[in-house]
Amino acid sequence: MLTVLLILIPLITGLITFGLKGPGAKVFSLLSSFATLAVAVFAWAQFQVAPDSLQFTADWIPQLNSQFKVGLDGLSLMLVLLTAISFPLIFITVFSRSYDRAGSFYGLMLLSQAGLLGVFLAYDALLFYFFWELALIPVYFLCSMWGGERAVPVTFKFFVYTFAGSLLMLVGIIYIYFQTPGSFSWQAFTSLNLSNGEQSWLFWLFFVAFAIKMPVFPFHTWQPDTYEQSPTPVTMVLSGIMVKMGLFGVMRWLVPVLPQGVYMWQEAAIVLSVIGIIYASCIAIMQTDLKKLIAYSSIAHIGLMSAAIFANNEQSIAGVQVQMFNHGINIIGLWIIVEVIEQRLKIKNMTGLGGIATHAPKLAILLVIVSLANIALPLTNGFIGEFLMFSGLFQYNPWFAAVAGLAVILAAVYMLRMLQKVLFGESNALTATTTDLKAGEMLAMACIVAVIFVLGFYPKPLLDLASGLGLPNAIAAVITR
Amino acid sequence: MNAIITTAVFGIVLMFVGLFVKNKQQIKYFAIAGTILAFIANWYDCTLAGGSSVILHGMVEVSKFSILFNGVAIVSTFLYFLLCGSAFERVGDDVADYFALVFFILSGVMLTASFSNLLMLFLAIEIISIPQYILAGADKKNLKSNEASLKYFLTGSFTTGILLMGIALLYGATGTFNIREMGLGTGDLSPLALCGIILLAFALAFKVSAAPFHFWTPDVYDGSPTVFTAFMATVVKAASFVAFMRLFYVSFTGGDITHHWQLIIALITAATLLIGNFTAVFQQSVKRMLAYSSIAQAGFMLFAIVSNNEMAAQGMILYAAAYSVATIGVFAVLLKMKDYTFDGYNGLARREPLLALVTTIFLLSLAGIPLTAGFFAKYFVLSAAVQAGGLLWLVILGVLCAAISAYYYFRVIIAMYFRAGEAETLPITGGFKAALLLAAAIVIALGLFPGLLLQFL
Amino acid sequence: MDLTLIDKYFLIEKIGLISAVLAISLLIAMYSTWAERKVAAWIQDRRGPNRAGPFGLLQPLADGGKLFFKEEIIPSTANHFLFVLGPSMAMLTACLTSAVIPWGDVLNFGGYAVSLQIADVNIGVLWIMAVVGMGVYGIMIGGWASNNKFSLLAACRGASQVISYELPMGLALIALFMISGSLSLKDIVEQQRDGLWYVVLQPVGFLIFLICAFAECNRTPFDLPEAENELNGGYHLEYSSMKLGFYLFAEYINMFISSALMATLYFGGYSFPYMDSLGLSPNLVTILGICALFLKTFAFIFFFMWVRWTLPRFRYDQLMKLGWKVLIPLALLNMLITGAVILYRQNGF
Amino acid sequence: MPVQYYIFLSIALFCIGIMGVLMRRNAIIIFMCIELMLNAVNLLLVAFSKMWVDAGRIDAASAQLFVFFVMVVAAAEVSVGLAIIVMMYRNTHSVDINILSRLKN
Amino acid sequence: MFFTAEILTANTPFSYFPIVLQLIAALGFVGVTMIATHFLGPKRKTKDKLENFESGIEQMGNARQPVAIKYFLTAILFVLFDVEVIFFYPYAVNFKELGWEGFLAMIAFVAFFMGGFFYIIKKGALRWED
Repeated sequence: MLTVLLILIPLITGLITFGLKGPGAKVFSLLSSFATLAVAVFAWAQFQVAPDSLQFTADWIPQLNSQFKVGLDGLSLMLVLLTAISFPLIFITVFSRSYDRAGSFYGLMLLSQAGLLGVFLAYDALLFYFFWELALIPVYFLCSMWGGERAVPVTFKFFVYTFAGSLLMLVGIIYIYFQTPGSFSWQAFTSLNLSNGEQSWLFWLFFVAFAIKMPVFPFHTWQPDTYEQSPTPVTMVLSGIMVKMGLFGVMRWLVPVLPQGVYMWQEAAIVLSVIGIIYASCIAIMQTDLKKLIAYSSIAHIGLMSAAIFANNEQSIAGVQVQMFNHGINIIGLWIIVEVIEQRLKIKNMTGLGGIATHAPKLAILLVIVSLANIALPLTNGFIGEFLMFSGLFQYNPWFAAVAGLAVILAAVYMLRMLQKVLFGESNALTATTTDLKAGEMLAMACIVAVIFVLGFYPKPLLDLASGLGLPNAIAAVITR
Repeated sequence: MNAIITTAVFGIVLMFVGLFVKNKQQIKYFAIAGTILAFIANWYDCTLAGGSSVILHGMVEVSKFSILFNGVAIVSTFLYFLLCGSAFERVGDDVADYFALVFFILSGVMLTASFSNLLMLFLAIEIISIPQYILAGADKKNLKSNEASLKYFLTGSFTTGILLMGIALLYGATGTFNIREMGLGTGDLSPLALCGIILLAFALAFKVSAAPFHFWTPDVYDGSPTVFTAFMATVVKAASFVAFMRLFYVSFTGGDITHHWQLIIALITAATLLIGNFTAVFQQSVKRMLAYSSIAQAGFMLFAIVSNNEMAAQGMILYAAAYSVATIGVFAVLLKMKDYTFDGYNGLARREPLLALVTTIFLLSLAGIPLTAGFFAKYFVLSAAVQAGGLLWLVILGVLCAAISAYYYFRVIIAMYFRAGEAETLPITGGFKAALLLAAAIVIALGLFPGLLLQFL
Repeated sequence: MDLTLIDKYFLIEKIGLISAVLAISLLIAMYSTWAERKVAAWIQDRRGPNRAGPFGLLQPLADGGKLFFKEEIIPSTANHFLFVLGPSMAMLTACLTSAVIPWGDVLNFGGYAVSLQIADVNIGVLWIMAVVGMGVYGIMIGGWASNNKFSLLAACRGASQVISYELPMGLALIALFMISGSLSLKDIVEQQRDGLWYVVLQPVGFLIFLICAFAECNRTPFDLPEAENELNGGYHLEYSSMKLGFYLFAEYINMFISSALMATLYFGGYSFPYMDSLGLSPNLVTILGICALFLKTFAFIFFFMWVRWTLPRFRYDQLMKLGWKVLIPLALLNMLITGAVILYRQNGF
Repeated sequence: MPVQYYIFLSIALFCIGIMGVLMRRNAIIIFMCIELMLNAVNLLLVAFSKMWVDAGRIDAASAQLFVFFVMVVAAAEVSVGLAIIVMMYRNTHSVDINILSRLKN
Repeated sequence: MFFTAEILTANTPFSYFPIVLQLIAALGFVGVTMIATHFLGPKRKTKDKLENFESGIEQMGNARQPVAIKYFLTAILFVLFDVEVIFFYPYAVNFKELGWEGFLAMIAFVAFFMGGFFYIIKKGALRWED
């Protein structure tokens, strides 16, 4: 029941929020997100004790034998926690802001949260697809309506990309459905023995859908523009959680269902991912726009994660899981700072910035911490995941690991360059007006930094979730193959 | 069968009501009452458990499918009257006659799901078509309406000729008009039968406006009075598909017969998808866009015919319901707009948030986004095609076209929500809004639980 | 159909019969014009034609000759082809209706039986209805081709009149067929030979048919298409010479055929009372039958003329009102009552 | 006569009708061609009906009934179609269907 | 040698042969007469003679104007009602076998017929007075 509650709370409160006005909507949605967080934490606790109690099944479409089947395992719990934590943080950050038509804004945010949670929880392919799209639609409206001046075409591009991709996935789902004894359940899907030929082309139907969402080179073109044009809270959702949908999809639905397909194409997928890493990092270095820089850095990070998934061994998979959580936290932190800078100075271009550190020391310190975490400095949360991924990738093929390793160096280059340009150097008339973080922003950042350090020093809870304890059996099976 | 009789008789009653009742509002209420009556009659049919209280002489066959489809058609018409009924009087003075004609069409629509004799197929199609010719030209002084009417009439009756030739050849080959007694065998077909099947396929493809026989559709739908286009493009279209599917599913299945026509229909499907979607992208008027989108949607409904299996029947019902309700809703809002171009919708969300919201829901449904009925409609027909096997290329083409279709549906959404403007509308009553909400609720409910409808099958 | 089945006797028989029927039709039509003037004169207390031959009996020949030798004028704005087609069509259809009427019973020539009916098809009445329906083309085409406003108006009137009265005519006939159960004229006559004349069983039907026959022939009081004092002669205003003659002849032939048809359908055709109980030789009975039929026919022709010179012409709206609002419902009612009565007598309730 | 004669005749008529519809520009002529197509079908149906009667089927009359219905429907089409053409003629003073494409824009 | 009578009573396409003969005869008669009169009459054509006759006044415009819609309406109604009448023919021939059941069906048909009839009267389609 807890799992259903996780979806229902944001869904219902989201619908209610549409009817609320201004501050009411703000407060209500914040409360709702806390409630979700509470349930998620409670589910975590429950998970330690009795993992099996978190499954829930009900009839949905008897004609198709499709069920409302949700459940939690380590992988999904981690992402559920990430989602549950992120939304309160986002709401706190923007608490001081007042959005036009706030009811709709917060309502759509909560709906997208419901969709995301649904994606992570679904154990029925059709249900999964359902939530996959449900997460997309609110985000589409959020970006278009509250985004920048080019938001409409940019977001539409994003929408069509994802929509087309997911439709291909739908074809794949339908095809596999007819190979099963008539069931959409994950168990039925994973226990199939599809021929190599089938797996080979089915792989691409799924892969394209997930690759667009992650995004992996060359399906990434929607991403920088969308991140740039979206309102920052939405960008946080997009980059912090939504891209994880793609990674999650690969881990939950691609690798276990089509192990042979993955085996056949893993090299290609890794090559694409690695190209993406290098490509995105290089562009990030050249970037002067703050938001785009972070967007490209995100592509690079995701590329690494995707490469690690397809490397497909115990370490890399565990690393990806840990990193999914940490990357989410870190990038939200980055976006909060960017949001603050953009809010205060109405400027996104780094060439106009500089010397903020002297005027807003707290901001500067926090940005440095988050940036270093993003570079995956030891003792920050980013380190452990990245380390596991690299070692996994190295096991698969040292050359790939070597090339991907460049990414760490490049990441350091562009992040430090960003810090230097924004925080240090000569301050100008504009940056001199910078005021430091306000209470709400401070609170959100404090939480993030706390998580960064706690997990940096003590990653065991995450690793527990990632390894063994909740790891889907099928993944384990693949790993040992 | 009772529903069909009730509807037809009620149409006649309405004609006479129009002679004595001059209050157009009352006529509308009367017509709405008629749909309710038809629904009750259909419910009564349902309780007869597949039998009939009327002697049918093997011409008509009452089945679960037909009763369910009749229900869908009646409810769609009910919604249509609720939403668009007041627009009838803007077309001309003979409001009661228009309603009566719609009732006649409805009775033909119901026949399409239950005919078991080619004669009834022919009659059903004609009962549907002839009133439409009149409705298309109802705006007598408007040249575009005249043009639509004439074009529709000429192409429609030409098609009738081809349909009849197909029927005649089939009769020559088999000696019966009964679709269950055709007995075309399992091996090779006689040339007569093959020609008959192909001519029938072409004729029905005409009626459902599948490419390359679609050329009349945009002009007719665009030229006709909008309120009637709403009906033509929805219930009627679905009915033509049901007739198409019923004929091919019942008579031309078994053995290798399917292979004789499946490829042709598959190619028609592909052409329809491509042409419908790509041309819809370039339209400037929402009405014309909807005309092309109806061709595109026809492409998806054709999947049900190509795949020719049990699931296709479910998909067809669902598609008929989802597509009809959503399109009627979009048209209802369109009828309230003063400007039919995309720009005319600019800023509607600020002026009339509810209208914009329900339109969005309808458009999402048409685009086939989950949570709306349109998703499951597409899902079922695509699944049917996958199940039929050997059509995966078509399915993939279909989903790519679905992605394209998002483009033109979202143009309206974009105009409503993200563009500034003063979308001018006609006065909107509370009742209209309530009816729109009802339609939207149906779309969402079917989008969450398609079983609500399919459980009856 | 195998054409080799036709033997030469059959061919000779039919050709002879056809020639006779056509010739008699034309002759009767010619002398109808004479009779018409005589009747008119008689009714109006005049003498009528009396110069050419005794009692003016050669007058029709003189008229015919005149029509033959008149100049043929086709207006320059007219459509030439249709202008010629119109009267041809009128004449053609007039000549074709007689094919299915049984002019008499069978004549025996030394063992060879000759049926005095050109073609006994089982849908004889439908053939007549079809050909009469074609007749309206003659008027319409002629009127339209003339490119004259009067003609066109007259043609429109004529067409709408003819088609309007075809409906009650058909309905009246249906009541008759319910009794006869056959559409063959021969059968209908034979049934009356044994039983009652159908005018007794179908008085209302006969009345309707009679009125419709007047209208179909464009005879007064329904002669609106040629209302000379309104329309300068109506649809044949622009015609001259034999084309005009054809229109006039066609009208009289139609009158003749209608009379014969009414006699056949409602008055027993070639049968006459006690014909089978007189004990005469079959050939004599047949000949007497022919005479009986012609007697009845002439009576009707006289009736046509009598009405013409007695009743004034209807107005267009009165004409249509009579046809649509009176005759059609009346004919339907007649049909239903006939049906009910027959069924009651046959089955009870 | 063998049924093939009827089949060929009616198919010939049908094709003439189709060609007329496709090639002529006068709405009334097109309309007449359509009627020709329908009547070709009627002829064919009756011929087939006879064929099946000769082959010993008892229910072959259904084809002749079909012809009745075709005629009725054709009449209904005629009335509607002529009304439409008249309406068109009154508005444009032409029955040429080329005018339709002129009106498009 | 009397098989001809047999052929005539049996209903075959052959029964229509005499009608074809009569058609040929009538066509011949009409054609010959038409051609004969064409050559017989004098030909003195003048411009005035070839003009349309409009009671002697100057000709105004083309005669082929659209005529009153009433005529058209009559034609349409005729087509519709005549086709309905067609249905009575097979019924009339067979109605004795069909009995009361068939009669009831026919009453229903007539009721529809009269319904349509009444409708057009009320709609004013049969009003010629104005």
